[in-house]
Amino acid sequence: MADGLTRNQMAWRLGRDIAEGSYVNLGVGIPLLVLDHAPAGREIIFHSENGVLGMKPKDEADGIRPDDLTNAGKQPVSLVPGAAMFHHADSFIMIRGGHLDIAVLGAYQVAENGDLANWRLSGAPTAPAVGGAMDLAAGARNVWAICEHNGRDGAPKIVRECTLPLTGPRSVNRIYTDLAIIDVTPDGLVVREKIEDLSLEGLQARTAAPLSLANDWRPLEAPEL
Amino acid sequence: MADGLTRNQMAWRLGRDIAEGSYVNLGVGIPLLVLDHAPAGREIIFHSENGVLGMKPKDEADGIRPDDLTNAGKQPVSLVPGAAMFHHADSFIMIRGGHLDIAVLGAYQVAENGDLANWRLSGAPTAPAVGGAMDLAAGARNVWAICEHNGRDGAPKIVRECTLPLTGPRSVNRIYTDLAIIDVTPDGLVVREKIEDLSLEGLQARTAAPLSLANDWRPLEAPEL
Amino acid sequence: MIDKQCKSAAEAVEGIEDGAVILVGGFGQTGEPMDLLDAIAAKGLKDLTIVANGGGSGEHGIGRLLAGGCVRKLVCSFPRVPGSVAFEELYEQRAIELEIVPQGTIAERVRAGGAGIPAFYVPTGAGTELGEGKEHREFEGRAFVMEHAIKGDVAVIKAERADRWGNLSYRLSARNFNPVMAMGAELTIAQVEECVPLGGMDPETIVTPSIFVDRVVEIPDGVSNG
Amino acid sequence: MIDKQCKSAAEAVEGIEDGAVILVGGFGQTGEPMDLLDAIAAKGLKDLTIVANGGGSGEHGIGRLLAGGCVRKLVCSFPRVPGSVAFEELYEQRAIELEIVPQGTIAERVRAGGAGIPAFYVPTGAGTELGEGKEHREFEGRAFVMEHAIKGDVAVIKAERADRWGNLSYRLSARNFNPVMAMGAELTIAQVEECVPLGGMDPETIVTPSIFVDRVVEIPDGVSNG
Repeated sequence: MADGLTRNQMAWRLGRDIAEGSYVNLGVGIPLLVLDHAPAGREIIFHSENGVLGMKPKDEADGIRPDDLTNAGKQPVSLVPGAAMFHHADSFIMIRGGHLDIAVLGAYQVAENGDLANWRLSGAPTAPAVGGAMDLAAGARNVWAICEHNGRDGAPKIVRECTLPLTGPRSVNRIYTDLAIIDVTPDGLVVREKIEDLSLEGLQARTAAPLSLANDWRPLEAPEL
Repeated sequence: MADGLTRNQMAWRLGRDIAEGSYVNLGVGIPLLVLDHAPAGREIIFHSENGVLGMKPKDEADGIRPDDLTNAGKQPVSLVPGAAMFHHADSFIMIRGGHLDIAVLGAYQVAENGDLANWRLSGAPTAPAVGGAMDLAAGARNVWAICEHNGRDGAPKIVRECTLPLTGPRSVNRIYTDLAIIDVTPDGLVVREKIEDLSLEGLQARTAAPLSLANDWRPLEAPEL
Repeated sequence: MIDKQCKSAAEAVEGIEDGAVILVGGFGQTGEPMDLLDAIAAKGLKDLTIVANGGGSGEHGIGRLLAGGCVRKLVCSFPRVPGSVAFEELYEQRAIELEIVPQGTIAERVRAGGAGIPAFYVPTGAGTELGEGKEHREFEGRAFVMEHAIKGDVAVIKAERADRWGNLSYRLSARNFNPVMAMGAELTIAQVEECVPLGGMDPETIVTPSIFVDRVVEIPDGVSNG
Repeated sequence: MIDKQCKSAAEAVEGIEDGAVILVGGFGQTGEPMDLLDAIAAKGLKDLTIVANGGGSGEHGIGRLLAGGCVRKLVCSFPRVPGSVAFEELYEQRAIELEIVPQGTIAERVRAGGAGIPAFYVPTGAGTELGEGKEHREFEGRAFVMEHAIKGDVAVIKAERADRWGNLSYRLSARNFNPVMAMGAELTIAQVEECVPLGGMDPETIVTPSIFVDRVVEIPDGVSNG
């Protein structure tokens, strides 16, 4: 089986696709790794739903008490010059009102029509917990899902129809996995990049929805991290 | 005919009834005179819908350019210690959400059930203009109307039913005029104060809705201003 | 490098088209983005819808747009003030469409447009002329009116200070409608009295975060470059 | 003289009754008003409804209210975090009612409660489990869910600084839900790290104006007087 990207490499690769000047929210889990691997020298403004615009990885020298400034995963962060603070209702104006260019979200399942399931495992005995996932799925201009191509049991996360409870219908535009970058289009799932030594057939075998390969597809690559 | 209060005296008298700690909006016209005649030494917090909490009459020594800080009538004002600034949507949270203790509004007509008409004269050729009057009538905990008891033509402003377009139904709790202070109650209009040498019959003759006199009524008085 | 700063009011208003819905900040002349509005008037646009608190006064700003015949419809709470000559002439001639909206409802409709909320209910206007023809609904025995979001193609606003990302702060009651309008449009353009270097504004006291702002032009008070 | 300052957390929470709906600020432990919540727990109240982003963690704050059996219902977006032991035990025993609300919808429902808006429409949750059973409506071809205002009997919040009128400012992301909860209740109580003399706060940078605040208690960080 072809070696895929690590989580850090997936986050690094996604970061290359964020245009300068973009306003981007990062969900908890793999998405938050994008903050650590954002392209140097490119101005990207990261939003956190708890009232932060312009966060960067924690710089211990910033003199801010760790509890006073966190990301959505409650981990300490720092601010870039140009950052702004606001309250939760204003933060979700940004999210729900379509002001974010991109929301990067983790995924349990993504369907070929862009349906996203990332908040609840059916039949789990633990209490459900949604956080801001549904607001982001419904509100951001672009939703990029980032997840391993297959679960630990090998089950494909990219499916014809989600069997898990939805976070939002027709939300996802693009999927970043350890094996491929896949666009959700009106004509179905289109592979933009894939691990070079994995054939389309090999990728298809690990995917539960039909894929087509873009004519201008490129190899999915990332440096050692 | 008994001499009534002047506009300044009406505003002064109304000010005596505002409890310390009250949050009070003043409409344009006579209501804004309350700011000039507020009781000295009593902390009352005046709200202006254009984003000001804690205004006081313009103090030329405050160093603020007159255009940078105005009341709802676009006249320059100053700030008291403890003042706060905010935008229009937040300002109307205060109004619509029932956070204001009192809105003092001018009136063309007040009906015995508290209906208020103060924004438009029927048949006027000029364009209608409502401002924040309907928000205040609908949202403040108490609406106090302040107006001359009769129009220039002698027509009573306190009526059984408003003939002018309504600003808000059942809005007004209390009416301050040059002749009397009248509560709007479930049992009808109750005169709390009246010009001492005007009989109830005399007052009734100038009023188009039935009045009753409170047992503990007092003379309506104000100093020379 | 992100740089939302434009060199002139004329450059800042490039691309606005006939028929645009334009949200305008200000309350009276306080906080009204005069230079941007004059630059829009200078383009000779037609059929604009202006959403603002008032109908302008004098020969600049909304007054100039109205006098220039640029405006098909005015959505506001208070069109008549001393000096609103342009509006009054158009109104008398029935040459302008007027939608009167209570002041708080304008603010909330624009905020809703910016917040992804298509409609909401308010008590304001229920039982009055301005509620007539609108959908009503009772909650807990009280009548409410359904109001729809207003979305602008463009917002033109005035602020005191900006950085090159478009973070904004305001001065005293010149704040008024400006931060609200900033949230409600596809393209938000701010004229500011002073641009400061990035990092020169305290993150805690920025009123309009940069995400709501697309273009900034520095026009010190009393200096028009429109 | 207006003075909203209380001498202790216990004094600040006087009068709260069994069955109260309590809005709580904070996101994780950042900005959570621990001392006020501990003081409420110490009263041994019953049947409270708590509206907050999360279900608390550890032995203070919401965690203590839950562990103390004070809470009948929790309205939140994210009840499970590391350390949310009290909540998880109650949930497993079916000893607590749970209403999961998307984070932005909680904020907006509470704001609406404070703003005199009984209901509004959002796209959030449409086509999902959390939208089921709610009234739906289409606007411009898209499905929206009607959400109702949440009104609190009490809000307990944390701020950095206050004056005796109750004006508040916050520190960095400890702002979060606090200004929103402050607007949504009949009785709003703030614990603050520092009280300053009236006039000691810049009117331009006050985040929560005093009109939304009823009681203030100064509790420097790390000093509990609950």
